[in-house]
Amino acid sequence: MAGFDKRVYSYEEAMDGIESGMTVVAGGFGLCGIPENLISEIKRRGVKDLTVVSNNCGVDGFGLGVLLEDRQISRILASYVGENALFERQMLDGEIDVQLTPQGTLAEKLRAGGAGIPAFYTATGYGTPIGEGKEVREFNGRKFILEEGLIGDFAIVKGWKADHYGNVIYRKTARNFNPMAATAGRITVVEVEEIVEPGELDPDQIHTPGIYVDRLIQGTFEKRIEKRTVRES
Amino acid sequence: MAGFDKRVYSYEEAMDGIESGMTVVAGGFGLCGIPENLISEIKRRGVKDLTVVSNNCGVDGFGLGVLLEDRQISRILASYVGENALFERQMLDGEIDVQLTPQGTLAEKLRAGGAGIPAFYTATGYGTPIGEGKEVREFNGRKFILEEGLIGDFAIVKGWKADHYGNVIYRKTARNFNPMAATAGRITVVEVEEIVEPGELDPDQIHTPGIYVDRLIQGTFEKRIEKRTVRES
Amino acid sequence: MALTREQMAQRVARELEDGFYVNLGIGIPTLVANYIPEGMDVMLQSENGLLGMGQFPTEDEVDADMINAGKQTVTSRPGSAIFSSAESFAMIRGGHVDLTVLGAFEVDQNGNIASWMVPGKLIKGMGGAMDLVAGAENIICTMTHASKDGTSKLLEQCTLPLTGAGCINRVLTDLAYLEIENGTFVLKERAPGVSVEEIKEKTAGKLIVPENVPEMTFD
Amino acid sequence: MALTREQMAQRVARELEDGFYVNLGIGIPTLVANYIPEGMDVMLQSENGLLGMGQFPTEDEVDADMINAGKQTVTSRPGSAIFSSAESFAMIRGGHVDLTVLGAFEVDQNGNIASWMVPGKLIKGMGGAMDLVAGAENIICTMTHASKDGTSKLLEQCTLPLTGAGCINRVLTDLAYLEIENGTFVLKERAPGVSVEEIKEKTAGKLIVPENVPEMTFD
Repeated sequence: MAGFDKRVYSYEEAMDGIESGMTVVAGGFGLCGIPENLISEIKRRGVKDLTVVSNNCGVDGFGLGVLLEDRQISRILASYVGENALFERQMLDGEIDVQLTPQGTLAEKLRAGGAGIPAFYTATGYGTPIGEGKEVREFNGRKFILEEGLIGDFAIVKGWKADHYGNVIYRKTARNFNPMAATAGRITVVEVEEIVEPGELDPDQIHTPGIYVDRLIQGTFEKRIEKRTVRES
Repeated sequence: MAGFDKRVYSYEEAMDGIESGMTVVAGGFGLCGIPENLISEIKRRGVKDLTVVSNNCGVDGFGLGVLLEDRQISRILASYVGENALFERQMLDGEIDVQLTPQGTLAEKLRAGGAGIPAFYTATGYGTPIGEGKEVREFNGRKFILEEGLIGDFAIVKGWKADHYGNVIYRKTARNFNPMAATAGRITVVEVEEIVEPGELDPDQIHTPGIYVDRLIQGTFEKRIEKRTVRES
Repeated sequence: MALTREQMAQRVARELEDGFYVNLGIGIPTLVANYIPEGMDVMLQSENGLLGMGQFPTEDEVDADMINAGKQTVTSRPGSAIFSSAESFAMIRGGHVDLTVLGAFEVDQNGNIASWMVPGKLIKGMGGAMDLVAGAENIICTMTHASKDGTSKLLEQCTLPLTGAGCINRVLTDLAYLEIENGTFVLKERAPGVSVEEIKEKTAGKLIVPENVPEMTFD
Repeated sequence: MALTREQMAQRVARELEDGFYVNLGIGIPTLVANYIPEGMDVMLQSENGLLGMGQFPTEDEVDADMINAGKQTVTSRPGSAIFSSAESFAMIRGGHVDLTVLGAFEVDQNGNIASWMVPGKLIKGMGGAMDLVAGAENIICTMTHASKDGTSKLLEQCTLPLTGAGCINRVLTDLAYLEIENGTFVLKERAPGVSVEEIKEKTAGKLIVPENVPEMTFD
């Protein structure tokens, strides 16, 4: 890897250095825009005791759900953890510590972590169980709670297109948490559907500038759909 | 103006409602990407005692500098106010209250204001005159100061292209402070070089979603260059 | 007669205004989209990162990269914008969404809302609900007025863990439309054929009943 | 002989590494771009919102919408990215920039830097300097070692208002390259023909002089 060429050519190389006990930030919302193959590589490696930061935890047998099968996750920050029977059982059995975090607060914690903001105030969660134990402060007559920024040892991200330098573009609502996740990893790994030459992407239209990206890999994706809802044509 | 059609057809209409004593947030960096014509309209209206939030204050006779001629600005938050003799005189004479704010903190104050975050911690300015009187707090062994979010009565923004709905795209480094300014006005007015039909802009490539935009006007721009620096071809 | 789910959605839709950016929660709120008055344009925000949500896709249009906050496949309308979840909640938290409609388990006379958790039952998470109630100035709760055994859901004080404190001022139930003002429910409209008496009986929180409580009408 | 501005830039350039994202301040730091070693690729960040700054434009390429943080017209290199100032300072504040080079009026043995304000003189503002020094792990200050009258700028304690506290660990002056460790300057290299004595004399802050202080060499 010379200069700014972030490409790697195997998933093994892409996740090199991940260890048990680490914190992994994952992009995706439901099964949309998830780094499928990076998750599979984490499963293959069998690392344990992971803290996972992700809006959801996949479904049984797909997405982050596959990491539950071998009990690789011991702690998760997420806003919604339904749609996953195995998860529910591990949560009820106390095998997983779940820190439910409002979706917007989760997004902002990652954005703040990546942006060097150690903490911010938000009205979200004030007066609810989420606000318990957190500092409350009034601004302009309204109450807010203090939430801290967050970064992970690894961030795993799914993009659509990228150039060698790791400038990434996302496609449609598969963007979701991916841009913030990309900023919030000590090592950020991005998998994309297509890698193009530097200069092919319009500089005005980059969603994640390459400075955030450490490794880049081109993969193929199943893109499973969680709730296929259609209308009559 | 029906539905989501944000277009107005005169600068008078664009700045309707601006009054003396208001706070105006302006996009632009130096003379690049500044809402030239919206500024001219503020000058034409002769409103006074404005608080201006902008990275810079234009130059003599152009950009926000024109508002100095009739002493329309009484207070300014900016990171850099050189390049402007009239400004310097008014500042030294105490006619303008200048609150110097680090550039990144200024950008983040606007982003926070628009995003409903009343305050955030940053290391920028800790231990300097900027940190004086501000709350200091330690996170992970490092010291940070508390900075508050900011919104204005009006935000004036310069975009490149927009659709009727106010979805805006910026061009090159004329983007700068404009996207944050757009989120941080009670009334946000955007002037652009071209207005296109809804559907013509790629939804994945919108820089400022129309929800932030109240009024939209198509204008022509001088785009004065502050420091023309060229190499031999 | 208590309102049907469709009638509830229809009544909520009357609170829409032309040019409103609206976030509709799962369930009855979603149905509101079917009752947008003709000639009125409303833009739907989906908190995963879409402004300008369209219809469900046809079989041919289905795209795994295009879903709504309920994880259903969707389309976008012309003039839509797509963005990150951080940007989406910046809009929500920053008060840029004009109206939010969401369901609830309980609402109380101080505008508190409980909608995400029943202790002892499995907790699936609050998703974006806490951000939505904290961010919008303008929220309508839709819910049944009382549970099947007659227990009121419009309370003096919520019994379930809150989703947000002091943030609700409009409630549409199957029996009535109410507003919350100064620590009390105010009965504004009643469902066709539902008596003020029944509403009083099924409202545990403090309730002001004006002299004249019009009946809702539906075509 | 004290280093010329060009030699200072040349020496700083030796701190670059292949694949570094670098922010160069105005003045001598800007010149560093001219000395990037062959075969090495460095990406320049401009804090107004550009990653991958290119050369100055030719007369034909001049574009009012394309400037750097010094407000000069610039170009971008292939593979550049353009973004908002909030995003730009997210990069900076978040520590994603590998190296920042900037000028200073004074630096002290505790890593404090003063570079933006001389009381009594007109204050033009700090621009992005406070964010840059607070955000980068890796900063090199370039400055003359002493003022023309011989007053040291490497102090026990800065006398001018600070730009940042405890954030500098490398200083390149026209006389020497020094590092700051545990509250003291450590002399690492001296300019060709400049004696350790002269450096000692012109350094007001605590200075450790190792046994062997190599002379810089220039082609």
